[in-house]
Amino acid sequence: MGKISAKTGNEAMAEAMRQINPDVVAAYPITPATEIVQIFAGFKSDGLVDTEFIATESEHSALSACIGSAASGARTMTATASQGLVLMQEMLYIASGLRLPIVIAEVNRALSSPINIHCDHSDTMGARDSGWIQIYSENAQEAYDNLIQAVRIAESALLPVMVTIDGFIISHGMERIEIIPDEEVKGFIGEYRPRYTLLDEERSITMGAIDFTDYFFEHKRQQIEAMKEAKEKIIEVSKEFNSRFKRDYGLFECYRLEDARYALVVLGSTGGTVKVVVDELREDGVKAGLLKVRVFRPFPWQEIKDTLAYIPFIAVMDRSDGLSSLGGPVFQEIRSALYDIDSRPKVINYIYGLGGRDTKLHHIKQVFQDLQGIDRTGRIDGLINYLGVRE
Amino acid sequence: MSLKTKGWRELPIGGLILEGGTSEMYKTGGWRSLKPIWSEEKCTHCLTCWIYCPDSAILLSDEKVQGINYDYCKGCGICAKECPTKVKAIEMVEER
Amino acid sequence: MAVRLKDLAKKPEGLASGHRGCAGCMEPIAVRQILLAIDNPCVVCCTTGCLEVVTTIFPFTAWKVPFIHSAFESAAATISGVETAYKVLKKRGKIKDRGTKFIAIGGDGGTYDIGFQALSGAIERGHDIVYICLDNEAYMNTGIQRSSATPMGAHTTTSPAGKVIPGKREFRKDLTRCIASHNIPYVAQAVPSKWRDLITKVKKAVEVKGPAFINILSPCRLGWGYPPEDTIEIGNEAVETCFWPIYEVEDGKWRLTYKPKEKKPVSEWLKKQGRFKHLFKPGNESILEEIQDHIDQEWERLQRLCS
Amino acid sequence: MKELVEIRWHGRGGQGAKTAALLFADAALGEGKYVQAFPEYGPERMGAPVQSFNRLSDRPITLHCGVEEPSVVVVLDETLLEIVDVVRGLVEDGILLVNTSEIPQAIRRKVRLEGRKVFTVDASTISRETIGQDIPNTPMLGALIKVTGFINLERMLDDTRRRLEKKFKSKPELIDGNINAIKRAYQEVKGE
Repeated sequence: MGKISAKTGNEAMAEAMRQINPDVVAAYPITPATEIVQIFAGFKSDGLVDTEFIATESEHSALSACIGSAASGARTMTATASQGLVLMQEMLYIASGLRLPIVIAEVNRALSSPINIHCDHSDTMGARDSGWIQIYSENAQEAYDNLIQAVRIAESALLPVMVTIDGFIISHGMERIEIIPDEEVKGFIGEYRPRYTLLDEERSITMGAIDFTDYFFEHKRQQIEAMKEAKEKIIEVSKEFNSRFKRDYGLFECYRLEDARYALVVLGSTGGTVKVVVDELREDGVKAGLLKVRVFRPFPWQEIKDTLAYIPFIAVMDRSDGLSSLGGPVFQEIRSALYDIDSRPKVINYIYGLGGRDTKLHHIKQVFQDLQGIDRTGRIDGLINYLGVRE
Repeated sequence: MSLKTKGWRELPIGGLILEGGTSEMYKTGGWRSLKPIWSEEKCTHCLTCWIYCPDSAILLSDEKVQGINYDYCKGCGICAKECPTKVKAIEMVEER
Repeated sequence: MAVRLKDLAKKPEGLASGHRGCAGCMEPIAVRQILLAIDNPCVVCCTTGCLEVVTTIFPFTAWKVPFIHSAFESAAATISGVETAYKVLKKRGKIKDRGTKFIAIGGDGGTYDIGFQALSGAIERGHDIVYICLDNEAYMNTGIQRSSATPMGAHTTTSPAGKVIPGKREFRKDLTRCIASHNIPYVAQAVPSKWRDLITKVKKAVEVKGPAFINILSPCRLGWGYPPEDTIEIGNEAVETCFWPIYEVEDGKWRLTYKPKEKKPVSEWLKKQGRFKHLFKPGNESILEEIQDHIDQEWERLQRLCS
Repeated sequence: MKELVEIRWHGRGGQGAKTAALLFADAALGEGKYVQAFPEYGPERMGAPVQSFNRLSDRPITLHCGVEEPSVVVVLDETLLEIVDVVRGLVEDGILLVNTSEIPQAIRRKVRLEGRKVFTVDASTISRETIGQDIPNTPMLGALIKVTGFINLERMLDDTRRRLEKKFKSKPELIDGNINAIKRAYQEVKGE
């Protein structure tokens, strides 16, 4: 049993970073992730970590420095949010293409314009095809646990990982969390032994060469496969985490789903709010349930398909809109995963919580009521719906 | 690394090239239209041609010029031009 | 001790043959000299650009030293990560201290323009790195577009000499002076045609503790429009006309490392290059004068700084 | 204690509404409770009306939406009573606690509140006398634990001391001042 303490999501992520004590952290401050960098810089100043901390002049350079560091065989982390992640975007693809196990603590925040500092998932959803593993956290405890696991996942899959928390709601909300003793975290993450490094005495490697038409596809094919294989590695790491620390994580969490007739699919902090509504509805005899996606990349489509196949009415909650005119990215992927089922469920989409708009209990209840309405009438009136916006 | 194009399973990850200097397998001599001819008699081994050769194509042995490596020489003519006026040990001729 | 070619010739080459640089390209000449100057192990990081492309076409690499390329604008930041990793892994006993040196090489695009911020940031942070700009005065890799290093009057594909506009209208950015303003331990300008000067400067740059910057003029026969064998001559004449004075700033002290016996008129250098040929048409005399005046002023200023 | 208690703090930017919520959560944690503390983030700077929130429960809290119907409202600055609807959503058996030199009846009239319980404490005066400046959030904590009974006073004092020791390494006098402020407010809070 670890130490119980009250921490904000940012403090929890910074605490995980202290315990990981990476070789290098290169970062640039941005609301609402600034505190992570700030607290970590404090750890460094107080001698609590002996990490080399590079305070770069931009997020682009932060991730570029991380790439140089990871390419040199150093365990490397950073933190960012929103515009910062977007500024890193170019380097995100390079980090994953070079197969560098960098870990980002990411705080979800809306993207400009209009400028907004509050939570939605536009930033990480915009990076969903960048070849990074994405792990979403419901609360500070999950953020802490996920960040520790991320180090192992990245190093075994040789893919970079971003662990996300909802801006302000989790990043600045203080909650009760259990902190694992330092030594046990150290034991769990182990020593990093890089496979290839620029500092190899034996051979001079070249990283970041140019591919013409004769090799690029093969290299991408490798990366595609690595992402597929990462699923098993994530499960392995989660199992070991559970056996040591008694907190069980999968690719997603099922809450009262086994006999559910109505299910919501959601990522992040709203998952907790949905659980409260599910409990209330269950007391009233409504067979409600929740599937909370933890790992969005790689997308566990097969497992999600198998789980949702028998639930006739599903609402997918997206905290970002793809601006594609077909709703949010989670909706599109979940719906696609269910396509091959002969008697496939009815799946509708709710865009919610953009720019930090509060998603209240009655909003979630409304979604379940809408699903019950479809059940009664057999008719879908709105495929894509917008929750909590003034019409 | 073999020149044979490999499938994705056989390639090193991340687009890495796992040893240095593999470009030597790629011969650039075919780019030449003019060919430098080096004269052993005239050469004073000042090494000016060597320090200015973009393709490391001046062959040396014991810090002395031995000739031109035509596998890589692209025929730019810098060596001939920069060979000191009084020496002129390299002459450019048409490739046949 | 003076640098001698006989000594350099004993050393292994850091850049292999078989790269795809144009015949007569100055960049590989510069890189060979840079790597010959460094006696320690080193890691090289390049920006995106001609050099990176022609030396690392998969599965071929011309680099015999560890090499990384990340993106166009990020060589300074990337090498700062490499240097930091080395420092911490050494501190934690995971690697041996081999006196490794960290070299970033960028073109003028990746250095003067898109990578300027990352360069300024990295040297302000004081990393023990050497950043070398191979300045060929335009974006040659993408087909000769103007950069902030392109000299006034030059024709490029984005500052074409047309019927009403005679090439680039603006004077070039004095990057070397910008970098010197960061007050880092070592800053220099060099050209590979003056090989002894260049190699001496690289040796100093790797020896100083903290960041060093060298701006190397790298004539491009394709973009500048001259025959390939003239590369060295064009480089030398840039120095003789004082278009590209070679100097160093060591701990804030400015010093000319070569002073032409007699400053040649810049038109002699310009007329050898296709990119300036429109300037010699009737009606453009004033532009030539403007270019000469600017060079004269800058040369005066530099001499004052160096006196 | 009810299954889930929700508290809303009203203050002005710079008065420590956020810190009060954090301190309260930390103290409640020491009592073995599950806690949340979260501020409301807007463009506000020093002086603007701000809010922060607490949730307390004996069971894990998964709710991550805003607090709509608080059981307790704490007002750090009585001048807010005229510009903010501080009792909005306050539940039927809820508590309003205000930093003021006035008596509870006067405050009840001012906010036109029926039912519920109203408490007052002159936290600003206590703060000036104990800490030397008007930082009402710590004395308000003392009053809050008195009127709600959620937390043990001694435990609260220990936790506060521990937190402040980190914050005021170079100013130990501030730590004692804060502790005394909590104690005095605990004793001086008045209710009706």
